[in-house]
Amino acid sequence: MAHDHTDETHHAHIHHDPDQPQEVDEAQLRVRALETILVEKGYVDPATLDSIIDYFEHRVGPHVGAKAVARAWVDESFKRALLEDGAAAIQTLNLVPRIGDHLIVVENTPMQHNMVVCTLCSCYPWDVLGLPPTWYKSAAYRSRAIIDPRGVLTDFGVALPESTEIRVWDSTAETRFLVLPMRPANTESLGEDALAALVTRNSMIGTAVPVGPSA
Amino acid sequence: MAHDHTDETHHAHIHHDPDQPQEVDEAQLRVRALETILVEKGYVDPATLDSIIDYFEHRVGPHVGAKAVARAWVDESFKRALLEDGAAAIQTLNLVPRIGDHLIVVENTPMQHNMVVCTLCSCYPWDVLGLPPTWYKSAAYRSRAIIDPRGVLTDFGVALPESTEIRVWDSTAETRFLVLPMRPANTESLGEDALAALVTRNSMIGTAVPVGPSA
Amino acid sequence: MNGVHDMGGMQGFGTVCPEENEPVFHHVWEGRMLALQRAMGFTGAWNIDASRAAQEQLPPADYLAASYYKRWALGMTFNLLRSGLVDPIEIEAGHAISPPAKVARVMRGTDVLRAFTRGKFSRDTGTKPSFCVGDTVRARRMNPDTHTRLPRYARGCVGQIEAVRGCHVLPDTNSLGTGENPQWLYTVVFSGQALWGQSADPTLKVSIEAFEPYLESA
Amino acid sequence: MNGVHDMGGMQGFGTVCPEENEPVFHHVWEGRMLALQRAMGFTGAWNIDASRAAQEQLPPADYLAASYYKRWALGMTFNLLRSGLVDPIEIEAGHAISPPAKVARVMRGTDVLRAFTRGKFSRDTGTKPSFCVGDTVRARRMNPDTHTRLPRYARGCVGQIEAVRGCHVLPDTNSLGTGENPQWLYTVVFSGQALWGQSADPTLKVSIEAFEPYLESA
Repeated sequence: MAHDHTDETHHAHIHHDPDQPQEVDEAQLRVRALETILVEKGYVDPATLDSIIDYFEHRVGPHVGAKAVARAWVDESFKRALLEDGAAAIQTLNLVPRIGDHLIVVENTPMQHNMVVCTLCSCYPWDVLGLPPTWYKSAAYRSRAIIDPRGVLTDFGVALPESTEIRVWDSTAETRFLVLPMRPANTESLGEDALAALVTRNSMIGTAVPVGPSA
Repeated sequence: MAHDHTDETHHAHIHHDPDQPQEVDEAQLRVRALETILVEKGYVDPATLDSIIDYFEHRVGPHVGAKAVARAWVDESFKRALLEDGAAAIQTLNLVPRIGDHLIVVENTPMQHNMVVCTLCSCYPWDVLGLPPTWYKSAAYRSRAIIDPRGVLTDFGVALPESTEIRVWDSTAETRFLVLPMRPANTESLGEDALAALVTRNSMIGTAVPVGPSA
Repeated sequence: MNGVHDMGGMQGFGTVCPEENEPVFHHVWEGRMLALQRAMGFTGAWNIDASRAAQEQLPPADYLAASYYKRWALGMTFNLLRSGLVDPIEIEAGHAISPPAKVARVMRGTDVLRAFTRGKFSRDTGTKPSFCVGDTVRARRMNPDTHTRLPRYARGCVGQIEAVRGCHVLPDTNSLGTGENPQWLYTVVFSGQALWGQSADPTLKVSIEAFEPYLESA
Repeated sequence: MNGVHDMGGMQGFGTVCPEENEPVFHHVWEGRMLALQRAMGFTGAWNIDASRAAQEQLPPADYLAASYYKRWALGMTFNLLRSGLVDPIEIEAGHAISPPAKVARVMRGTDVLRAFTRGKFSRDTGTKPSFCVGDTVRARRMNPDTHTRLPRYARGCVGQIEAVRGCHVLPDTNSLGTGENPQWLYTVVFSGQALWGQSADPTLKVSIEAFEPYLESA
């Protein structure tokens, strides 16, 4: 019942789509008022707000994690360092000013697939992946990832072998998790940049698997 | 923090007061539409709907339970029968057509105070108490009664001795519970009807204690 | 189903607000809704467990935002559509469009008093209960995504059988329409500390009404 | 606090809907809100645990109905009022009315890059951890009505210590402003069946990051 009600109850719903115009208008007005007050009070500097937004829109993002993954695929000693201390290893790539402590990199293998969630809020390794996607912050993902991860993977079109162990990491503290996906087949000839292009954000959260070029 | 936010967050709330005009209008239209459809389809008979409403507004109510409690206070053999089989005992009072099975009467004593809740919906012994009050159906009561019953009692202005055991009955099946409160002091001279007048609905749910006349 | 309806032990819903001299209904439509629910229940189109299940599958934000009788209206709409008694287009239009489906019976004025006996849910199965009064049991960790009446707060906790209530219709299957499947029903009592930990009120005891498949020996 | 934010294991929220080529922000105000949060965090007026706690105390229906950044706005409003940095009348008016309170520092353009290092929460306490890798532990049944990071689904369940992460600031006290109170932090792994019962996926393992006060030997 939990999974098949979408159509049948369509007409029974009160609509609370967070993106509906009313919610947007109300939130927009509220945030504008907050900004006005905080700037007038001198607690925040408007030019600094612009810089912060710029940072998240243009500086940090999944390309950081992807670069680290690709390097680990081609450089076994980097991979060992990454698994030993994710923050320190990625720091050496000089991609962002500094990676936060306790970034834990977990490696997918044919025996074990890793997935990351934060059931209590939406903790996310933003220093290596940028801001989390909406689905990561959704109640659907936060609630189901730990009890029905294969169902969640189905929502992403991912079907793992029945024998693969699924390990879900709930980010309940200030440790952060990055999945090191398996290098796809048919990538022997690819260089590091081409490999990095195969590494999607979702594959570093554990809801996707990188796909190589067709043979 | 959970208990003191009412004032401070007043301005931060989106308002979802279920009795706000928008909700009432929407619900009223929906229910009117349902009634129209179901009557037109012939599944329900409008005159019968009126009789049902009349029954709940005028025939059944806490006076039924109160009469049983008062009788138990003055008649020890009735009290034993009530505790043995609540439905059968109340049936003998001929107050309502028939009491549903598995009405379980639980007796307050100086050692134990009983409270009834339904955490999963709002199951209630309506054949002896009528329809449940709004507070009984509220999330606040359903959630807190089993983890913080003394806090809930404080909301009702009831303070029990620290040593009194509090027994909360969660109505998770089709058994129903009625609290038999303790007879208050200074009621030796009162007849059964006068006693019944002291027995409030809340005292039969366990969120109040009957009060006798001042000495 | 682990839904927001299963709210025992949740915190943050604020204080309980009793209303002085509360009327039976606050709005006329509430009484109409109650009557519709009773009248449709009488038709046998769905059972009470399916009624509860329909409310539980409402989107959680809707469940919490709606008033009690509005939830009934939303749940009934779900069951009317699911049972095929009403078409979606009729809900949109607010009146009947297609011919009625067949229902087992329609409540008439003369049925009202009889209909106000609460249903009987105990069944004689000829089986024997597995537990007796005084037995120590553990509420199972079970998390069906369909209707169940074992609240989450009790799962995994150890308590005592206090009463054996007879064999009753099992809501878990009855709500799905897969049978009454009667099971022994027990009152199981837990200490507050078994449920909530060492800092719980030492004078607290909480009981649930638990069907035998919800329990295991402990 | 046992709130709706603690949603691990809940059912009925529907399917997960990934969005192709999702933008960093869907609306301009979302970026402004994020920036305000970062800039106010820099002032030291409240810590990140108090930020989370503020969102958790939103009325549950509001929490579920609000979008992610709207929850941030509501939580920040709560903390601005609570900390006395802003008056209720200013929130109503939408502009400053009373003189500013004092904050420890204001973020300037030159601080931005530095401020984007995620905070360091480990602390050197000179204590020794009570558990080692491989130990069997039980997550305590504890139900504080204030902020905690032990999710409900794990409470009472038995798992194994898989890693010792060092001593970290305890959110339970830090959120209340009663101290960093650093505690040993462990990765504790549970089988799906330990969490969800016998019918759980046998290939599932779930770990939480658990502070020592959340655990007991088992």
